[in-house]
Amino acid sequence: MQVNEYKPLIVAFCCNWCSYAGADLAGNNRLNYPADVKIIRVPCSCRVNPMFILRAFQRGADGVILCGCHPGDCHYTSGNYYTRRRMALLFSMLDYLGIEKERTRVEWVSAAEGAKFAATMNDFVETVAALGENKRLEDLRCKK
Amino acid sequence: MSQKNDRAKEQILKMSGVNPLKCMRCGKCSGTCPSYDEMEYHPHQFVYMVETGEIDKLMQSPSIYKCLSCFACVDRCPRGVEPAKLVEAVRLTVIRQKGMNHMTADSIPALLDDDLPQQAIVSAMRKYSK
Amino acid sequence: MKVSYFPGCTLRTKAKELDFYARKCLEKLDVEPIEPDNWQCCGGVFVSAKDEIASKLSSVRALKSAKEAGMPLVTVCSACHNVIKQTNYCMQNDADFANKVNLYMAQDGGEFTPYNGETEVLHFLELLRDKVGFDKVKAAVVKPLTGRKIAAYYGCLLLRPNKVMAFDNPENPTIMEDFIRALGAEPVVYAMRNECCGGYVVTDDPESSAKKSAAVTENAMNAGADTVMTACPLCKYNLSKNGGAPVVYFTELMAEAFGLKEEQHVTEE
Amino acid sequence: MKRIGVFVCHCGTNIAGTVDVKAVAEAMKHEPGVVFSTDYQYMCSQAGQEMIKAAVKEHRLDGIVVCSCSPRMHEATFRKTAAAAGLNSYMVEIANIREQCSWVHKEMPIGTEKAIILAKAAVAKVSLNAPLTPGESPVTKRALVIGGGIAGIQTALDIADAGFPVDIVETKPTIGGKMAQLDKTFPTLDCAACILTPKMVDVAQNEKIRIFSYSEVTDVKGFVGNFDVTIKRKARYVNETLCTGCGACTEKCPMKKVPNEFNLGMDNRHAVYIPFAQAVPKVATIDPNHCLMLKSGKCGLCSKVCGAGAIDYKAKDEFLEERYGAIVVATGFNPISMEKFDEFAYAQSKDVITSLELERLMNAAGPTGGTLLRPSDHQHPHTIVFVQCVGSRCEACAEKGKEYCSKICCMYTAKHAMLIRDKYPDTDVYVFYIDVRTPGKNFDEFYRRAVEEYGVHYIKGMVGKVTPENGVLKVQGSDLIDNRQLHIDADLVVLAAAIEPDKSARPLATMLTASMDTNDFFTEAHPKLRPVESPTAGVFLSGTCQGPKDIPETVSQAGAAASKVIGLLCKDKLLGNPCVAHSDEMMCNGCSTCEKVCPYGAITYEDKEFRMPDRTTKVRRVAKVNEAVCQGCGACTVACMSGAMDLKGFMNKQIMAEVDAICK
Repeated sequence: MQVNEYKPLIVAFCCNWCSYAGADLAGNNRLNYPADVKIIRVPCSCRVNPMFILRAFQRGADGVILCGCHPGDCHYTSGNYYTRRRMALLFSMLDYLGIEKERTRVEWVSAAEGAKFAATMNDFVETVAALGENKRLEDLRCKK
Repeated sequence: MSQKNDRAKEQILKMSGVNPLKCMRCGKCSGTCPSYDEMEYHPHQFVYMVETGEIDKLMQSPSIYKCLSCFACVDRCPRGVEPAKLVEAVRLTVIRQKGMNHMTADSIPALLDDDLPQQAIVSAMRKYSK
Repeated sequence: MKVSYFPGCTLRTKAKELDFYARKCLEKLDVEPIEPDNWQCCGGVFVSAKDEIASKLSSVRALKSAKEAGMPLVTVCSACHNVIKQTNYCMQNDADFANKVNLYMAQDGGEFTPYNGETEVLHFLELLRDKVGFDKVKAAVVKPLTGRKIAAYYGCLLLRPNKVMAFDNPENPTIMEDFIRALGAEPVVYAMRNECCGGYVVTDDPESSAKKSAAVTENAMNAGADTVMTACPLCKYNLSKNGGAPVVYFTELMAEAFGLKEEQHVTEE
Repeated sequence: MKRIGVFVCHCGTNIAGTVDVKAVAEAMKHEPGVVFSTDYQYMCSQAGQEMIKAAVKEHRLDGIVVCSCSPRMHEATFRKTAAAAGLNSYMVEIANIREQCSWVHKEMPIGTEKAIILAKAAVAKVSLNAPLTPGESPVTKRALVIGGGIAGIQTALDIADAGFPVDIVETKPTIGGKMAQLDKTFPTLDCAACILTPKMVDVAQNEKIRIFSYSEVTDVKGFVGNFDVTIKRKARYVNETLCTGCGACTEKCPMKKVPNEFNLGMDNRHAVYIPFAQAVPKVATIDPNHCLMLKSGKCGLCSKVCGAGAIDYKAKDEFLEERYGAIVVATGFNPISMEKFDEFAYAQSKDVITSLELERLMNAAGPTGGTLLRPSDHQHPHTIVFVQCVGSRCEACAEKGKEYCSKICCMYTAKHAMLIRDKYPDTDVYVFYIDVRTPGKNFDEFYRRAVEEYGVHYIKGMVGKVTPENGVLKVQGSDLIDNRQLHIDADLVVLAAAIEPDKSARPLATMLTASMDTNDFFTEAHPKLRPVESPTAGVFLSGTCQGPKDIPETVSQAGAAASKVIGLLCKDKLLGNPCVAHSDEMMCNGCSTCEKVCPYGAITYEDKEFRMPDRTTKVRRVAKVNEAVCQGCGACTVACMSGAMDLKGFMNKQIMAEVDAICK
């Protein structure tokens, strides 16, 4: 679909109970989204350390998205609330550092929302692709 | 399906924003339509015939002037299909053609009675002519 | 409270009493109606086609002027309300449409700011319910319409499409009934109150609208109504022509209950 | 350096159709640590697993990466394979190249490229894996069933039959649920009460079953094998053990005009009441909203007439705390509100009713004693119109009804139509339908009998408007086959209202951390292979809380849920999740941050002696994780400021390695 050849690199952290299952459901229903999205499974969205996100951007990721259970539905009762608060802080700090807010996102996707997962990924990839490459935090020593 | 008119179909779908494939053929639109008996083709047939591309038949039918735009079919449709918008799009496709106005300014004086509100005339001109 | 007040053409001609009593009552309720400068006819009916732009510009201009004045836009006539509210919805939700409209409007000259559906559109009844409060309406009543059995006729324009109008429950609305109760009369609930009177089709096929209007009034009378109340000049026309019930505007009833009717009369020109 | 083996699965063409599996296997050979890499048709098959075992031995592997379907599908399978080959079962990582790759991408080069990256990430992770041993926890051999309808009743009976104690918590004063309100059941037309009430009595008499009626679950803590549940026993102002159910109080109660819920408000009950004759437990309940004594302190008649002295106006809500090994959810359904469908005039006319109301009108114990009379004037209706799919199969964004098919309406409508024509042959019965859906044993035959033998008029179309006028319901609808609009003057209109999960289900799901779909139905662990288990271990599903179902399906699911519960309660010990948090004492500074974020209270602090480099000892406060309580969410690992806390199986360095592999 993309006119230019530029393919963004997207890292998606998905919680095991809702969003990873939602991604599986998108697969079961054969709902397409770009292959630029690479999923890392974590037990809960609150397992995602800000360091992981910084590392991803240093290593040349163009966008990072966190997916967790809907508020109130966390398998661990309250993990996604921590995520929401932590990421609000982190994302505004990243924005200050020049990583645009559009490159980072937290989205709630339940195990039943395969369609939402695919739609979210399509939208996120499109948004990040429109911004172009992330160079701001990229660690040049990591570059091949 | 000899009377397929794909060009008009595409135009009508675009103009109305309606997706006739959402229709599950329950017939609630035609069950609710207050103008049903005046129409040759009924709301559910508009949906079906637009989908199959039989637009020409619809364009030639007086049914397109019978819709009251009361939107009962739109609100009561369980699938959000909005048949009234299809009727409107077919009618506009007709009256936007040259010389196809269903009502002209000349015919208005005959309509006037003392109480008829302007609103009716303005609306009619908008619905029946370009 | 000040509101931007869109009367519409019919209220300037055939439906003067709808407008006249509306203003009288607003005065009593401490609401100041301010007419937008140079408003134009809303077009009478909303054309749902997405590519119909020019005919909706007059509505957008009224909306934009209300936005600039920082006031909600209040309409009295059901038809104006439907057209303006639907147009505003398109401005909010159809980016392509809004863009095209703004391009047109930019050619109006002067300093241009785009409009994207920011204005709140209120029907007069919504103004009474949500901003003034029916309690206050009730308190202003000096001659309660006790004993009157009034059938509210909603028609289509105020209620549908519900997704856009969000006026009341489209199948079991209560706003007019609550209004009638506030005036001291007894509301008559009947099933046909949200069915179409035949509308503008009267110009093309009077028989069709006669049939529909007759069914409405018959249902209201059978339910025990002595009066039918409406907000729309065209509904009033159709229903009065085709049924035995007296049809009055809601503003007229309100003026009556407020004790404003005897003192003031619409001057016929 | 680890010795890693990579196994790429074709999954028939499921993966191989979009991913060049040979290229993936080849590419992985060059990854650091990989000493063996291959592909195979079906890795999860016996032969595939044998291949893995053989490779472990031959190549002395100590880490395995399987590139296959989702770990939610076969992670457990391959862990067992690893264990059988003598490896620690946690030395396995799965690269999900089916659900998250081949099934969502279309082009082979793109799919292959992504599969290689996902495989690299898995290799990077597994090279940092450490062997893990799960802890053990005991199993409390008692089950909780939430909901006392036919689903809950059947589940409880089956569990009790296997010898385990069961508690039923029911919010209403009696068990029985919706089935107790039904008249006859399709497709055999046996009377609902005749088959249900004996089961209710069985429950009451079963020594293994306790019934907490008029009660609610208010809190759930713990996990599979050991759930700590708080049950609120609402004050019923009648002592359950003393009450004999004689009904003397009910007869004397002066408050007689309370709408009777059991008959859906179509008649009245007293403020002190027993819902119906066969109620279990058969004890009275005082409705505090209507009781004069409770509201104003003036009355006390029921207390005077009660020979057993069971009335207690001072009763208070009580809270019980119980421990259970397993929980079964059986919260059932309700018909949706007809508020947004008033084109059918439900709010305007008493003679427009829902199908459940019709059940009560036709029931011998109902408000009319089983004679079909219309509610407005108690006359016999001669023309009856049934409307199907009211609120079912509605588009989601229409926000009026439900997107799904409610499943039971076609059959119960055929039943109603048939019963009416049988009992009152002078009645004309019309059924407006969109589709008639009859998949079930003897279902279509039943529907055809309604048409062919009983002369029910089935009309393909939908009703658009019902107008009550002069005592008649004017029904306007479409007949799509005849291509005309019909106008029928009906005496009674019956709406087949969509069904929705009970409102108590959503808060309960939150308490249980069990997942729900967008319609508030509980989701099953696997839609096909684990239909009665929730994804949350130890929580099972029975009946319509999982999706619309008729009685036979509900009963079979109830039995299936019971057998799963029995399977769990039979175990003495459960293996826990070894992926738990662990604190590095040397780094911990005892700040208490982790303790505050832990949702399970699994972290405590202890003062511990440390030897310092200068050979002195120093006492420091350090965090300690209770591995039996920790559920492994990882909240503490991120909160920890000194970096002491880490999560086994999802260690910081493992996830970092995955990030690096993906971003290379």
